[in-house]
Amino acid sequence: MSPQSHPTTTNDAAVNEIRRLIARHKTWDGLFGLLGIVTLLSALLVFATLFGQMLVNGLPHLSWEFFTSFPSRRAASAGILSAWVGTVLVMLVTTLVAVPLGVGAGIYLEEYAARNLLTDIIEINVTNLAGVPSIIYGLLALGLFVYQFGLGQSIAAAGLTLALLILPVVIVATREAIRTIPQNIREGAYACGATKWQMVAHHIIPYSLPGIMTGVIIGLARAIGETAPIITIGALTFIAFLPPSPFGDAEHLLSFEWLLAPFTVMPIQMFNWISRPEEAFQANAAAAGLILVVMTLSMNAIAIWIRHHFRKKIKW
Amino acid sequence: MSSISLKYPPQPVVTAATTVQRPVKVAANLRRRLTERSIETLLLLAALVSVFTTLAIVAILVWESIVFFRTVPLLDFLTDTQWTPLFDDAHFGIIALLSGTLTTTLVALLVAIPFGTVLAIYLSEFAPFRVRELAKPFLEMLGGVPTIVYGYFALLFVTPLLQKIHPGLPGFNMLAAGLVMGIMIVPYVSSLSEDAMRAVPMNMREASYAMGATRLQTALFVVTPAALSGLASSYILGISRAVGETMVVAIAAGMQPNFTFNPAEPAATITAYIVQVALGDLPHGSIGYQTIFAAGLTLLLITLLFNIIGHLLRRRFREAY
Amino acid sequence: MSIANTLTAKPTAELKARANALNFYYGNFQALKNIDFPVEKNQVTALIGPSGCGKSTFLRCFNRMHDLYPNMRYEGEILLYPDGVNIVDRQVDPIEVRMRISMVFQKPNPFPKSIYENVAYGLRVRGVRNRSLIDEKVEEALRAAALWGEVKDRLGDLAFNLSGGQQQRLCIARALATDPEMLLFDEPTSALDPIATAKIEELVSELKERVTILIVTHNMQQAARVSAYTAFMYIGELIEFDDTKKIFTNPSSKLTEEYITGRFG
Amino acid sequence: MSIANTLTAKPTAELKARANALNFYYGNFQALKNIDFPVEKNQVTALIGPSGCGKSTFLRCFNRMHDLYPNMRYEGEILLYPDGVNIVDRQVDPIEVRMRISMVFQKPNPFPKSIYENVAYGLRVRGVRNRSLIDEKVEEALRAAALWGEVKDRLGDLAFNLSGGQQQRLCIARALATDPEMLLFDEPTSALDPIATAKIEELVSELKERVTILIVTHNMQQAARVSAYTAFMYIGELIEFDDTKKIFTNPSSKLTEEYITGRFG
Amino acid sequence: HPSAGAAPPVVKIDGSSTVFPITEAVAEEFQKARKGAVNVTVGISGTGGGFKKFCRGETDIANASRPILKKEMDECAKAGIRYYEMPVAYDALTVMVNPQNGFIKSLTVAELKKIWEPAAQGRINSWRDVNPAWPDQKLKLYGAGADSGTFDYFTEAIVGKVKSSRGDFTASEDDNVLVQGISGDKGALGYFGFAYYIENQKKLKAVAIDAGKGAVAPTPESVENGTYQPLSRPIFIYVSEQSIGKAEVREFVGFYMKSATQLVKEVKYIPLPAKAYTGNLDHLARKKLGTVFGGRNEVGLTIEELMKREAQL
Ligand SMILES: Nc1ncnc2c1ncn2[C@@H]1O[C@H](COP(=O)(O)OP(=O)(O)OP(=O)(O)O)[C@@H](O)[C@H]1O
Ligand SMILES: Nc1ncnc2c1ncn2[C@@H]1O[C@H](COP(=O)(O)OP(=O)(O)OP(=O)(O)O)[C@@H](O)[C@H]1O
Ligand SMILES: [Mg+2]
Ligand SMILES: [Mg+2]
Repeated sequence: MSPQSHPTTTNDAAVNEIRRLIARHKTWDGLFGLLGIVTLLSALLVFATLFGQMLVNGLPHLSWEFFTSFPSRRAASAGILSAWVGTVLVMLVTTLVAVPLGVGAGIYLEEYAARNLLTDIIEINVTNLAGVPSIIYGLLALGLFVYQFGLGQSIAAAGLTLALLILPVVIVATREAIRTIPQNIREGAYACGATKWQMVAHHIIPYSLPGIMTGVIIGLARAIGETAPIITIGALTFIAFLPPSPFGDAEHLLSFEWLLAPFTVMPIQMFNWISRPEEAFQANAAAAGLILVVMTLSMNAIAIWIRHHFRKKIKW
Repeated sequence: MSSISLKYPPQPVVTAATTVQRPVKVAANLRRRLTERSIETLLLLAALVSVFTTLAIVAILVWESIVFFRTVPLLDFLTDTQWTPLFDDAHFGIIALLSGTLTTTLVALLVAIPFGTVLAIYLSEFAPFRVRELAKPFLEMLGGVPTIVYGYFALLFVTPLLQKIHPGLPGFNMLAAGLVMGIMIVPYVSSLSEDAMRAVPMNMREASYAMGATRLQTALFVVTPAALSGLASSYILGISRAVGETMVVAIAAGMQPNFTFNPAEPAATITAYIVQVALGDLPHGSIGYQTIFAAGLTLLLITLLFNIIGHLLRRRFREAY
Repeated sequence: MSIANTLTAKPTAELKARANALNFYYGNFQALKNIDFPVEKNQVTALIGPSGCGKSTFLRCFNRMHDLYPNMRYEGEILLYPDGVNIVDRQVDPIEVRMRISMVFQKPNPFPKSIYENVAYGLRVRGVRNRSLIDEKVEEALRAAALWGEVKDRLGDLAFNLSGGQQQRLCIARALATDPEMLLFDEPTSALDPIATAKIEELVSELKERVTILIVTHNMQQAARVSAYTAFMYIGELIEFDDTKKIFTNPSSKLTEEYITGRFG
Repeated sequence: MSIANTLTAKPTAELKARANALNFYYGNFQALKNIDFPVEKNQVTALIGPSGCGKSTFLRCFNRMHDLYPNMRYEGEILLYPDGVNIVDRQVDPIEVRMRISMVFQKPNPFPKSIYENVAYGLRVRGVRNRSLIDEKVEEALRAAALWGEVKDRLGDLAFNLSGGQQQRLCIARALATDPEMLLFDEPTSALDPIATAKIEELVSELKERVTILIVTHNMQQAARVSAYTAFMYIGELIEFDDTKKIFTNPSSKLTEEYITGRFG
Repeated sequence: HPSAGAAPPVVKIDGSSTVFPITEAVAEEFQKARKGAVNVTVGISGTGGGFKKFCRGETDIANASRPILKKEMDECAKAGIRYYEMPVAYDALTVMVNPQNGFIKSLTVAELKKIWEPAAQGRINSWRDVNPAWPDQKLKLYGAGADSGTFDYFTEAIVGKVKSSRGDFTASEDDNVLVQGISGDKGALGYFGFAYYIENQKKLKAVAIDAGKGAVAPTPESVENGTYQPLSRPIFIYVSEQSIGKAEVREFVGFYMKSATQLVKEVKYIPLPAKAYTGNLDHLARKKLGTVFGGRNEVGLTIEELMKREAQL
């Protein structure tokens, strides 16, 4: 059979009309696409400016000594040893507290909670806590951890404060990770005779782990740059010694003395230097800021990598 | 309906083996239930930590504010237009701080909402796969930069830039602070909005494209309305962040309680005031110091209000499709 | 595998479309293999075959739905008459194709808008502003989709409040409102109950008067009831194309026969 | 609607389970209406009916899957023999029921773990630690599911790397590993290709030697091929239950006949 | 270095950020001198925050940019904390204008008062409003946060009443932020610590202050010899009596007073006359407990007067 292509004039006219219409619509499409690209590029530009400035000011001051020296009144010999050690230890406490609490809460809300008033309250609470200004956490921690619990101005108090601060982030990340697990996996486990907790422990937790880790790291990246609440509970600004090592002597393999030790952290060190009169300290501050930004950025990058990597591996 | 005739005994003889098994099983079931119960309780406790945290925050703020409100009548607090609690001639008009908070938030939202939404639409509906995969993490990193860094960016970079355009602009102003805050919030808004838009089922998009719609038409007529609740809650999160942001305004907006809605003027926000006083030389327990709790309580109530609205919006529109 | 593929229609039959040596790839996976396929004007043509054989893939080539996703590739041609344009040609704008060929999906997918706005959507997309014209077209489309009586008093209601069958008819009305030349159905009744199914089948038979119809179904009896021609596909190939009656009573291919008689699928 | 429901099996036949006046509610919606239904031991019983008639709902009562969701209510009883326990009784622990009755789902749902761990899962849940016992059981189950030959050299591989048909057989192996008394299948082949389907059907026929089988299918020919008894359901009611041969050649109910002959569904 | 087991004793200090650089310098040198046998920590929680911890017995020493106030004295008394008050340096509040401002060389206290008093708000908006001879340049004010000791001191010294100030000025805790503001605003006038001026002389112009005896520019000499008035103020440390019982605290305080003259200079503050430091140690030896201010701020006090006064708890 032969294709009977006898284009009628009416059809042609209609098609031409359609083409004109499409051309007009596509112009708008193109314009919006352009707008999107421009917006994206301006974000890129802002970031480049921000980071470029820090790089120019801070990079010349970075050296090995900067990491291994204690703070000093002389800008040239001042370093961030106590600050970064403090930051690492505080983050350790934060992680150890926020992860079990946040993951537990996330699991409860997704897998256990019935739809009732209590769940609603918890849920509103979590979103609400995410919006509570960090300075208010500082006020809370001062009253609760420092005085009520008698933790003083210690690593433990700071770690707990920041743990509360990032708890909503961990909870939300956990819930989102859990939600991506298809229901048929749960049913498969139950059909094998698993109890609820077995199902959760064998399936929900392992499969949502990448998502949870992502959330935790993003939370920590936020906590690491927090200044206000830590100042409120009384982080120190000059401290030229390190907390006791967590690895104790022969008798006690692990020592927990460091938990109650005084400390300082990176943003406070940076803040202190920024507000010093001497010009030379400004360069120190820029260097510390640069390290802080690199720290948060690399944490974010790790989180993104984890998400990307595992998303590719597990496809439901 | 006729009942079914059966050729089988409804209850076949119960064998000995099964009767023996029962008590053992009962014990096992009981143990299992107990473990399950205790685990559930533990998890519930973990979930309740957030509630306890809020309660503790409220308790501390209210407790400390009581001292304050014993001296300052609530009416003055709400109606006075001056905030000079630390001055000899003390005024306690929270409005002066609220106006600053509101103005910076508004400026920030004027940046964050359009830019965030455009970015979200672009990334979810327009961008090639590659661009989206690269842009999203990049934007998230932009949201991860410590806020002090943004504060100095506003003061040392944005303000001078604005002064070139408008020479009369003071060195501290809400405009620069708000703009930078807006930039800071863009990633939150765009990321959450994009998630919401991507959650719109593909079949909805296919239906639109099948009608001959262009990308923009599909995005504006179908995807955006369907994702509205998600967009709204991302905006509300943006508002909460703007209202609660401390360092940027503290550094760049000029710590001057000022009852004005003109973004070109310096002003103080609630958060900026709290950090300022929390670190200052005031004797603790004095009325001046207690103001930060009253201000904090106000701030908490505002964010609470927005968050509840956000929650209701989400609930109201959830799973419209 | 030998392909029995003859269009045994009357010699006067006019073609609406024709696929020539059509290949389609999802990335590296070839989902359609060298398909030759005629669509007669103002007739219902049915596509049957086991799950995953490529029915939907083929159908979606007709309105370039695949263009929405990355890494997809067409080869060969689908000519649309009377003008004989190759609608899978890269040069041809998919939007133009979609404006001429509408589609109804497996799961009813109304927009979260009012009933009225759902039907009017295609017109709005085309930039029609004239309210009374839209009113008229909406009513006409809803009548054609046998839904007018049920919804005329609540055109402002959200489409989600309709039953599944009504939603599907709404989607048909939406597709009809813009006077398409061809209508594609992808298992339009598989999510519906028997009564709704019967209604839609009836509708399909009526609609062929005004529009050429291509329908995918896994219900062989449905194909037998509504279509004039039936094509049987298997793993990306077109195994047999013939008069529906012939396919169901005396298929040429062994595979077709096995499928028809339920040996697999 | 008159129910023709006679189990015309040999008088010696033994029952494995029996539903008596079973009702089931999703909230206020009654999805099963007064179902009386026998399951003969070591036989395959098929459930057919149009989409949404309640086949899955009924099947899922047998291992209390509905208990996972809120606002669901059972009424009546399903007795499981030989002990005659009412498995839908609130007092009966659903986990106990699920340990005795396994289920295979429509879409293969292997866990994102190794092949070995998927099959071993039921044993792990029961607290079995003995490695060699697990090894043995896993091999036995994989053999019974006709999968051993294909996977024995890559038991450590992720289950996702198997093809759809293999995944479904893996799920069957997983269900078999714990020696269940009954096996429930919910359209186990609807997502599979013809060859995989044939394999699974063969498997079902073999498995009935060791376990009682209840299977939901929308492919009537499949029901005809694999089952000894067939039940036809419609909008929550059991319309007809009988020998498969009888149902497909001489159904008592008009509705059954219409469905069988493809007038709807 | 710290031996395994017993951790070295710690001297805990907290308080004002103004005093911080001095105490930090002393702490650094002290730790070096003791080769790590004693550790010192210094925090910044403001004078108020410092006293709060001090009066709870949590710290050994409080850094203070103003004298202890009545409320804090009561707190300490309630907790049984007794203390020594030791001035350690001068902080000269410096009044600054933009370097492009050509018409201001010096200002009288009266002019400053006219600018800063509460009544000025809304009325004094341009330089001409202060003095008709000056141009109609918009007046932009910068100053210390109302929560700071600097603010208290400046208001008392200039306006005559503590905390009495107009409200429409830009306040900041971070003096660098003020530097930024003043150097960017042609009509700017502001005040903050001397150290920041020294570091930013190119961006700022210091104004000489005329308190009736002729204009005096802020210099280390004019502050030390007492002619830069009324804006030079002493800053303090407060040492707990209980803590002084501990050898390491006593040693630290001794070291502080001995090295102050040099270290204070190094961090750009102005040291007190040498006899003030020995006087502090003398008070310690004579157990002269308490404050000489009676719970109030005072301005224009010379260091000699201060040392001679009776202390009270
Ligand atoms: N997006 C995709 N990417 C890759 N492969 C795909 C994609 N969509 C479909 N396929 C594959 O293409 C083949 C044909 O799929 P198609 O959906 O056309 O089948 P179908 O005949 O419509 O089946 P069904 O009756 O189940 O709808 C299948 O093997 C399927 O796995
Ligand atoms: N979770 C649920 N909540 C409320 N109603 C439900 C739910 N699941 C199923 N139903 C309803 O119960 C009825 C029976 O559903 P069921 O899934 O058992 O049908 P089915 O016979 O298995 O259909 P199919 O062949 O499509 O799988 C349907 O009307 C369905 O809409
Ligand atoms: Mg399909
Ligand atoms: Mg089903």
